Amino acid sequence: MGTMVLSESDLIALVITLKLAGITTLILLLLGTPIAWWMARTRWRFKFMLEAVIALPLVLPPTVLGFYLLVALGPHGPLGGLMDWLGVQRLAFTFTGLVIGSVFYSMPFVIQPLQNAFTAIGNRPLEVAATLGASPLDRFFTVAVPLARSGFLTATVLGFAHTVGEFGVVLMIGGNIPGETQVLSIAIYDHVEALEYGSAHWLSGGLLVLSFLMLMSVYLLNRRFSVVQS
Amino acid sequence: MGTMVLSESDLIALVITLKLAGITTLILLLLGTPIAWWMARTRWRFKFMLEAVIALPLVLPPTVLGFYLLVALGPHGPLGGLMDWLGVQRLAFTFTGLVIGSVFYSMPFVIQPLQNAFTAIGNRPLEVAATLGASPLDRFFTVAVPLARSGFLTATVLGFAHTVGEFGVVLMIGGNIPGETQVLSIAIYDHVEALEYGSAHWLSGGLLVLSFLMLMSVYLLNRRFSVVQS
Amino acid sequence: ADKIRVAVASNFTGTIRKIAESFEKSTGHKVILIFGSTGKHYAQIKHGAPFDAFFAADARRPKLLEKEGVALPGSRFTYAIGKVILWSPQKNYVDIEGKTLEQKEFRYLSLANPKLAPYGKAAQEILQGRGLWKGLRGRMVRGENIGQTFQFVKSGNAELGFIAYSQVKHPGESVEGSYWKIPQSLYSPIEQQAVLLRDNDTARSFLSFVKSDESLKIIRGFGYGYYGIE
Amino acid sequence: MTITARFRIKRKNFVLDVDLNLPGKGITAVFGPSGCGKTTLLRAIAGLEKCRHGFLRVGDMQWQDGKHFVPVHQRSLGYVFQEASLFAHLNVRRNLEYGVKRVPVSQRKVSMDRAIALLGIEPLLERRTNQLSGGEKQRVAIARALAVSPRILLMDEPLSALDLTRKQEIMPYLESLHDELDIPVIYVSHSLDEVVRLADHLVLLEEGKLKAAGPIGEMLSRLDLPLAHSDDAGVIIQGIVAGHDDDFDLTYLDFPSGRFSVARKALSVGHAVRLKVAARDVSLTLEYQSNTSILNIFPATIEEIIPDGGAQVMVRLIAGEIVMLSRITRKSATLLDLKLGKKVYAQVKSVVLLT
Amino acid sequence: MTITARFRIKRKNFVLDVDLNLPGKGITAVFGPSGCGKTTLLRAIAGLEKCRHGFLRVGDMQWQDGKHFVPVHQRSLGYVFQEASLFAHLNVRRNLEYGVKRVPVSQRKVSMDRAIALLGIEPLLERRTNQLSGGEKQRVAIARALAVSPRILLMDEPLSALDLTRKQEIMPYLESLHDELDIPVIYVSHSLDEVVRLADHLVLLEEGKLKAAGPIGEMLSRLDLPLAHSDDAGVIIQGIVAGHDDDFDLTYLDFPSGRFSVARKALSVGHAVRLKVAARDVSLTLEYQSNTSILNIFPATIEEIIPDGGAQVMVRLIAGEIVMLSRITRKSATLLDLKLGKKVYAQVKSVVLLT
Ligand SMILES: Nc1ncnc2c1ncn2[C@@H]1O[C@H](COP(=O)(O)OP(=O)(O)OP(=O)(O)O)[C@@H](O)[C@H]1O
Ligand SMILES: Nc1ncnc2c1ncn2[C@@H]1O[C@H](COP(=O)(O)OP(=O)(O)OP(=O)(O)O)[C@@H](O)[C@H]1O
Ligand SMILES: [Mg+2]
Ligand SMILES: [Mg+2]
Repeated sequence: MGTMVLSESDLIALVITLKLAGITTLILLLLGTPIAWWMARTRWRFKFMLEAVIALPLVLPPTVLGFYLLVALGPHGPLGGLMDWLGVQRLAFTFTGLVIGSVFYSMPFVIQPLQNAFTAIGNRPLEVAATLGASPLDRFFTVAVPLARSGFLTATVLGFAHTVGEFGVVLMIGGNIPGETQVLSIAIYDHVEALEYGSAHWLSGGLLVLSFLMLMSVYLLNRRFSVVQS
Repeated sequence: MGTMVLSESDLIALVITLKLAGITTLILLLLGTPIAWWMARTRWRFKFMLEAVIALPLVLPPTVLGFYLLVALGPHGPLGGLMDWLGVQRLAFTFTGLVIGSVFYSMPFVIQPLQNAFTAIGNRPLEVAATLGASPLDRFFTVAVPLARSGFLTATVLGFAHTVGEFGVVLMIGGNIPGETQVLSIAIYDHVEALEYGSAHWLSGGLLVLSFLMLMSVYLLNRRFSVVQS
Repeated sequence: ADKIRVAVASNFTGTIRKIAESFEKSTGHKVILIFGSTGKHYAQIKHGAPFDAFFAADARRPKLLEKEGVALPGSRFTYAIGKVILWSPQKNYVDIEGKTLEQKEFRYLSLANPKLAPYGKAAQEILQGRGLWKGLRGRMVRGENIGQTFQFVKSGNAELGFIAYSQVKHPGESVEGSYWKIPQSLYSPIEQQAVLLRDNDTARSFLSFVKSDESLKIIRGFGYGYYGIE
Repeated sequence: MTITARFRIKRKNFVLDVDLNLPGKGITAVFGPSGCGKTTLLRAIAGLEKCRHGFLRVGDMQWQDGKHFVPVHQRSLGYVFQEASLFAHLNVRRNLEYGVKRVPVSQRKVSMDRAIALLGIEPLLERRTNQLSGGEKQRVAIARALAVSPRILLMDEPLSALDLTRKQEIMPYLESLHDELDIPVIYVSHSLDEVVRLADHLVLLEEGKLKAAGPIGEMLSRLDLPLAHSDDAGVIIQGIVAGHDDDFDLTYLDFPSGRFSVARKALSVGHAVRLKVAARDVSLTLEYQSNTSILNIFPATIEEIIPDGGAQVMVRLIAGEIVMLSRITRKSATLLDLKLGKKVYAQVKSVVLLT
Repeated sequence: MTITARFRIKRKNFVLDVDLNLPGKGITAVFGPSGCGKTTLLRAIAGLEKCRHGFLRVGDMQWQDGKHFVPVHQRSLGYVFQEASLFAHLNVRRNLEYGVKRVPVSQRKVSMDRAIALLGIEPLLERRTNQLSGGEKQRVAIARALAVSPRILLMDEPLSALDLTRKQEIMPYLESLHDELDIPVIYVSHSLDEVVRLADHLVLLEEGKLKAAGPIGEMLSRLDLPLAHSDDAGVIIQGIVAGHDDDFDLTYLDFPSGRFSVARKALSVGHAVRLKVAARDVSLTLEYQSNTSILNIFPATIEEIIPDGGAQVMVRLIAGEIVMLSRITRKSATLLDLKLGKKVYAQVKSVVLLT
């Protein structure tokens, strides 16, 4: 198990991982926020079905989900076919594909906390903002979003961390191409599988420390700006 | 490939999965609720560190996390050693071990939504309950819990679904022993690996439908009892 | 009747099931098969997994176990020799000499991770032999194991890939698509070895059964080689 | 400029069904028992409560007409909610700024500093909203609504958590709003005292229906309305400042049929004022009495006497051109042998100067 | 039985530092401007606000003494919060039941039905709390606090969102609480009117400090306190019911130095009552005047005259054994040549019967 210095490819994997998690989280927030907002506000009768659908990807093991995504993205799959028809590059084994897979898989971790936070706000602050001349979009950003801060924090942390640790989906549709789609989780996994425990420990340890520092700063920052409930 | 009826072991895996997810969710709620409550109420300066620690298991790829758990629970690991010393059965490759691993891994999905929900309640309802003669425990159950309903719902759904879909940790410390620690996610994975796509499709489809129905009923029920915010 | 637990590399799933079936029929014992990656099985066995025998996908891990005193000395033997083919599900895509590798404008070539899987190592040797290893770097997608490697090709996301002959060869059926059966001389032999982990009669007799002619026929039928037999 | 509002809003146990014509100037009080629909009406005017066939026109602004519906944020209004409604994520200053920032500079007529000073919230500006007392919150909410320089001000019991001193500081400002800004104020209140003090116009609601509406003076002296039987019943008299008495710090107010002396007010001679004369402050004598501490005594003729509970009667008097009400015991009425047409002297113990 | 309370609570810009001795009976009003610490005091008494060296004894119950601190839920109290505070997850009925259920049956003295009837919330019982108007919420909150049959009732501006009619229905009940339940009520209010009507005892707070405390009558007639200069200044007079006049529906109330006639009340002869005589309702004459609608006229002697603003003076009178205040203009005082020791007649236009 001896000590081993991290290889260059491990470092590249780290960079790719952070990039993937960052982009995925961003997209998740951009996509999840309006959905969560709509779900928190709508009185649509069949909302409960949509809620169930959103949580659904979770129940499939990630590798299997990745498998189905792979099939869907392949030339015979619906998405792959569509891509071909549109003349767009196919997504399997590309970074973009990774992002799509991760977004799909981590969606519930972002939507659910946001939806809860938006629901908890209630109508009153939005009504007040309206009487003060704020348009719907304006009051969404200046009232709903700040009041839902803890929801955003949770969504971001869960979304980011889950993407960093994600592995099955990413492995399946990423193809583990070093420098492109090899992320840290796969790199660590590879080390463990190859009995290179030393490298695995180093990588895992580094990842944990890094994540801990990141998470800690996020929570620390959060405390500073937190809305104290009375 | 063709169609294949599900084997007996698949059905057993389903039962084990539901049992695992059920027990894990229960433990998560029992364990997570007091922690979340404490975190929502405390003014402890270093809370942010604990918050970071709780989210930490997420960033490790599940298989790797499982590997470390395995090492810890194994005969040479600290926990395994402790167990041996106590004369208790070792936990690796047992159902109990699975539960421990799943609880550990899904913890943040339960604690975070609960903590948010508890924070959102604020002090006032609890103060009111106190003036009406409710003891701290009483007001926790009769005021905090019902008002945090949506948080509990999210915690339960995320915790349960994530455990059902979990795979890496469970594979590693469970050992995939049919009839004992083989859960559905691994069974599906095995089918996919063995190129038995027919069985894989059937199992995945069944799992999805089942989960969808469960989730849907949960959300439908939720709607009926929901606290309308004004 | 006894019950034994046997850990088997995923790529051998179909074959061992057949063998175990006839073993069970003839002896009345029960064989519980646990599929998984050889790396994981190795880690689990070292940490006390309750397996009686281990069928690895390579020779390295069984040797290690023997050296570490976990496996029973002298029980190790090669139960099958993997054959590598270059395969594409498309007809007439791969020519019988593998010139396709130089000639075709494929986007992705799938192979198993050379670090983890012997089939990957073999693929690496073949490509290196033809001086293609460096040039194809960005076009190679790597499966964590041979099963995944196959799925990359099968789903059409990679046009062709180095897979195990056993994955497309089913007893009594002709192989779909087009392939190049690679001469054994181009790569070091993929010895899949088995060891006994616990000394008991049933396990011993199962290992003997695997060496029997009846089993041999099954193994060959699935496209594996055997010592001295092409 | 007037306000025309027609709403029909159905709830499970309640229907608001009103058709109103309110003056587009001054303060209109909406008055009625708890649950009669005051808040609902205000919300409908603000556009927070939608109703399909409503109609709303505020001056030259058509805010609602059938399908045409101007969304809340495009209506230039200030709204003070009945319950504390400060933004929890902003401190006091930023709560105030929230509205101001959204008003084009050219339309800012009330400066934020002015609103802050008026409501005495200067020391609270950097506080979080959960560190305010009930009354402090209410003051911040009023300042926030004022600071957007609205074209109409909707206030739902804005002064309920304020003490009298504070109320008396704010009220004149509200009164002056229509002089300075010329904006109508619709004001919900439970306190008839407050209403009488503030309002020019009164809307009486009962179970979601309009019971009566009209100028405050008229409404208070209408014996068919419950107001005339309340403790605060009385009349409003228009007068002008006739002069001041420097020795005794008094101000003389002339009205068509006489002169009132009141505690000195800083008003210039000729200024038009409104006085409220409460029925309970008016006693009657048969002869003119000197040697009394009451300064304001007017000859009057009895016009109407109606019972007001078992023990009391309400006497409607004509003093010259104006109407006054006097609430006395039935016993006194009998002892004094009061009847229609009889000449009496109305002794007014105290009056309230409204503007 | 008395209530002894000593608290020192520090906040960033505010310190509450009081040492109180309140009667353990009747209604004690806590009065003071917005932000003076009324809510903080009430919270401290309830145990919601903790302070290290506080002391609190309510009758025979020692609730706080140094380290000894009885937690809120073990204090038998009813608390009406200043802001709506109904449980959002329970409907109205279940909000009421929440408290009742936690009271041992043997200690239930106020039935829930009674509280419901009193506050007129019968039709609201099955409603969700977000379907209530402001006043309805407040009524439910009061009913909920009453229904726990507390040993002390703490009310933070409970009537602020209620209309006069409703107030007048609830007040007598609150008044009767000490007859029936013998529990002290501590009552925060901004409305001096309400305070005067309700309270037996008054605590005046100013910037977190006790300014004065004492029986209401004494406090109102103390010319050194701001109360005496408010519109509601006056005196409280103890009397007993002497008889009824069936013809005129009047009740006669005797007090040590005379007799008041008031609108008939359903009180038996001999019943003790309290009357409030407001300073603004008392006019002075030099001679006894007949032929006036004022029934209550008493000879009195001037004891003190102090200025009350530039235009008015407050005259303190002794009528027999009792003190009265009269607010008149300085001009009248001069015209009538009022000075200490002069005999005058106090004409009381109206009185308020408190109990
Ligand atoms: N959480 C807090 N942090 C800091 N200061 C506070 C907090 N809550 C209240 N205060 C301040 O303490 C003082 C007393 O507040 P309190 O609520 O007791 O006033 P109050 O007399 O009830 O006023 P009101 O009549 O307006 O309700 C006020 O100056 C207020 O600004
Ligand atoms: N969301 C709702 N759903 C159903 N009924 C409601 C709802 N909100 C209010 N009501 C009812 O509508 C009626 C009018 O309510 P509104 O709030 O307009 O009364 P209000 O005149 O403002 O009373 P208050 O003086 O008590 O504030 C009340 O009977 C109330 O119970
Ligand atoms: Mg209202
Ligand atoms: Mg207060």
